[in-house]
Amino acid sequence: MIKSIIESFSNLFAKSETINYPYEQIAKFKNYRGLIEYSADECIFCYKCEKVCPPDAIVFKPTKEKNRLYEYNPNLCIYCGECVRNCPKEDLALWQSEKKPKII
Amino acid sequence: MSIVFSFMLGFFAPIYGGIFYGIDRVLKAKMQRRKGPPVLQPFYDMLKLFSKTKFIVNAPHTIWMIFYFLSLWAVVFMIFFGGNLLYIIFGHLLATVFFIISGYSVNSIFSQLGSNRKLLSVVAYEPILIVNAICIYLVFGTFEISEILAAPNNFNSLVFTFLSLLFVVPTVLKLSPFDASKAHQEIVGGIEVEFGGVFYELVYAAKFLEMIFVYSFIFILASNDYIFGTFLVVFSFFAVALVDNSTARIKIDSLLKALYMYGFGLGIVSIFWILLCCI
Amino acid sequence: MLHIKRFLKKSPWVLHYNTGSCNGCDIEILACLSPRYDLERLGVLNTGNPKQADIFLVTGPLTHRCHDRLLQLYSQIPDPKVVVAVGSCTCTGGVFKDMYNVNNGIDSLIPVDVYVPGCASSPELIMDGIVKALEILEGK
Amino acid sequence: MKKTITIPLGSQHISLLEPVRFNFSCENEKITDVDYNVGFVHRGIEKACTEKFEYKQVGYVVARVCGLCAITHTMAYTLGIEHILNIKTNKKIDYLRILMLELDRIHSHLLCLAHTAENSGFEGMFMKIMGDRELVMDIQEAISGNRVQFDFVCIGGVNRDISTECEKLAFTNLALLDKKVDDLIGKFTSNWSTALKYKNIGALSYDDAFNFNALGPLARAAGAAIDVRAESSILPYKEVGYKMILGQNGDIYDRNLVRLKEIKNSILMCQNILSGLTEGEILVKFKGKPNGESFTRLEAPRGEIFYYLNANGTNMLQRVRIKTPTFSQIPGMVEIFKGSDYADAPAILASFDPCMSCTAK
Repeated sequence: MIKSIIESFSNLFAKSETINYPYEQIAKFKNYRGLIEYSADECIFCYKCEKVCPPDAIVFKPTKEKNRLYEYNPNLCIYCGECVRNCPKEDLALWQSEKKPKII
Repeated sequence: MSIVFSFMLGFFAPIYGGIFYGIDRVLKAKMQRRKGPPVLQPFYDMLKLFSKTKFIVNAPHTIWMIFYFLSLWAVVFMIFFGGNLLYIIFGHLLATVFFIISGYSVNSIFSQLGSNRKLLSVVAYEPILIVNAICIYLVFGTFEISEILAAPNNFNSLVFTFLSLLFVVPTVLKLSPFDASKAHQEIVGGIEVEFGGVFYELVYAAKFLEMIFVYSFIFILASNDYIFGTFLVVFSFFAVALVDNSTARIKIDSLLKALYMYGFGLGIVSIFWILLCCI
Repeated sequence: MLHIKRFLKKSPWVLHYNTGSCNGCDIEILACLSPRYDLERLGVLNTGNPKQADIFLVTGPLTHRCHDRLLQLYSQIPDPKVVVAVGSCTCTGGVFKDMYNVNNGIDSLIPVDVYVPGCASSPELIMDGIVKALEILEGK
Repeated sequence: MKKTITIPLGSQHISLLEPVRFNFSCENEKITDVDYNVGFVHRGIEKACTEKFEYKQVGYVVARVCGLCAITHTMAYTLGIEHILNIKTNKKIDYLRILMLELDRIHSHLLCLAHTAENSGFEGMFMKIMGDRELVMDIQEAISGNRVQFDFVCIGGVNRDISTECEKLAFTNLALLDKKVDDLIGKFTSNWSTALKYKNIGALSYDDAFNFNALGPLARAAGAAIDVRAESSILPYKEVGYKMILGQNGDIYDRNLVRLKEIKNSILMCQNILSGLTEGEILVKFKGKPNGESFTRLEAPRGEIFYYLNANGTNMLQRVRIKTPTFSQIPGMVEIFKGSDYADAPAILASFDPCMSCTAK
């Protein structure tokens, strides 16, 4: 008990560990697993990412044109990065950014 | 002290009590290496609770609680008007009993358990308060606070009274290690569990009044030396916060044991010490 | 006239209920209260009591068994209140989508104000969600 | 006058992280009987693993059985499927896997200690441990890119290599944490109020540990040497400096100490692994579809985890059976609750480190 009391007392004069988050940013580590991003120009439409995604967050919607339309639901995504690892053109067509998903 | 001044002190007790509570929270956060809420946080909480929907479980439950708040406020008024120490102790006891009855009047098991425990803790700390009141009487020859505050400083003979009062403070304020009657993680706040909205606000404000009640006991130990009295209050405020931050909650039977052994024991020692000092 | 309502924003008390999540988001909510993130800065208190809560943090994809409890807790919170769905599975079902005991997110049962994605949502995201919830609370 | 009262704990309670319901029948706050209800979290993962997901995806799905021991679930599944597919992994992959497992154990144990402290009303200790825990969380985030759900292990290897920066960060943070754990041991052993709250409370005897099938730190605190890490050689634990840690009395106090000492042992293992990492591939290529069955045992932070997999040569598995440690600890838990005070119940419950989402799946 004495040890804890001494530590509590010395903590009064120590700097707090708190990050004042909404007003000041938290430093993130490299390769943070954030939003999945997509570029339609580079995509070769192999649909591997759609096939491999566990929660079906990536869906290619059928359209009247030749290529289907990429649709991604960040609220369904589990950010495992499996789609990116399976993409034949990783980092060009599909990549895991370090952005935070948007809150709605 | 003029009557108007005393009245103002009593009337605004919930407000500056709130500031004490806010300081307490910030202090605790600092001890845990956090930033902590702003000092005015208790007032934000109170004002927020005003705008919430009112929920009443049953009428007696709320009415007893309002009685509790009002009688507690009356006790605080009595302190500032320099009333009789015994009246104040029994007035506070009456208020607590109202609160306990309010806890028993609902069917929630947590509320009833909280009442049980609160009753036991009252049984634990009330004798200590009375013994300490006797000690104060032995030293100053009076129970009237106004006369005690005018008497010359005689803290040397009240050292043990002060120590034994330090055991009462966390019990009344429901702070760790003697917070079994609140026990947020076991019985979700005990008696407080069924209150919501404006009515919880009164329970919340009652905490500030309780704070004023116990710390005024410590303040009067220094009699006419007001600066020393303030020092005693600040010291015990720190000590209680430190101990609160570095102990776990003990069970209600350990609480009874600890309070009777150390708190009451120190009270008895104090009586002998005063008699020794008189000789 | 004092605008009491604007103080709603300054003292949000939180109630947390798990409707079948993997504990990932729950421990991140605990981590939010820790010294590093310290939600109490914003006035947040973790009350375990629906009658004194303002913000309802729900995690999990809503299993059938948790149905009634969620509804009970929701109806016990006095108005104004805000529901925050923490984690992907709470928003839409996530990986648990279309499993036989799961209702695909809590918005099938109670109205949700803020959706916080992420699996598991980091404390940063949860804090963003609560800040957003405060804005909504002020307007209610 | 009614003699016994029933006190419900759950399914929503401040001291619970997850929905589980206990009904304590009490006489004067002394628990005489316990009724429990654990199925609130049942989602049907085992069924979905065989019907909805292909065998390559299952690893990511079973991680979501439980967020606390996520890596262990994926790990056990991966080891099982690798056994069926006959994949041999190299030393580097094994080491990286153990590293992540042990980091997970550290953070899970620290969380359990913090939760026990919080449930016994020790807020200062809770904040202290949660503050220290961020050191491990940082390492985890740096290595895997996420704080809780790592998704680090995949069939045939691991998803990410560890960079030199991560290594540096891990070394500094682990050294810091080692000191803090020493400090914590001192604080836990020399506090009057925690001694009242933890010593001889919720004790499980050595015999009962076997009778009630206790696992993990719960059994080890009672002195029973039950640890998969020592028994199986599926991962090279002996090379990296594993040591069995045993308690004596099996009460909350001993459980806390066993956890703290295990954290120290895990830190040592992590440091050994990081200094002994060799160069090598992190992913082994494989072909074919799984056909056959496998049994895997692995030590999760809470005890032994067991996976049975059955595949029939298609993309879908035929059967996935998960047995988790908390499931077999429930009888022991109920036995301990009987005869103790209700005031101790939350602390006892937290000291078991129950994981209901594991149990109900």
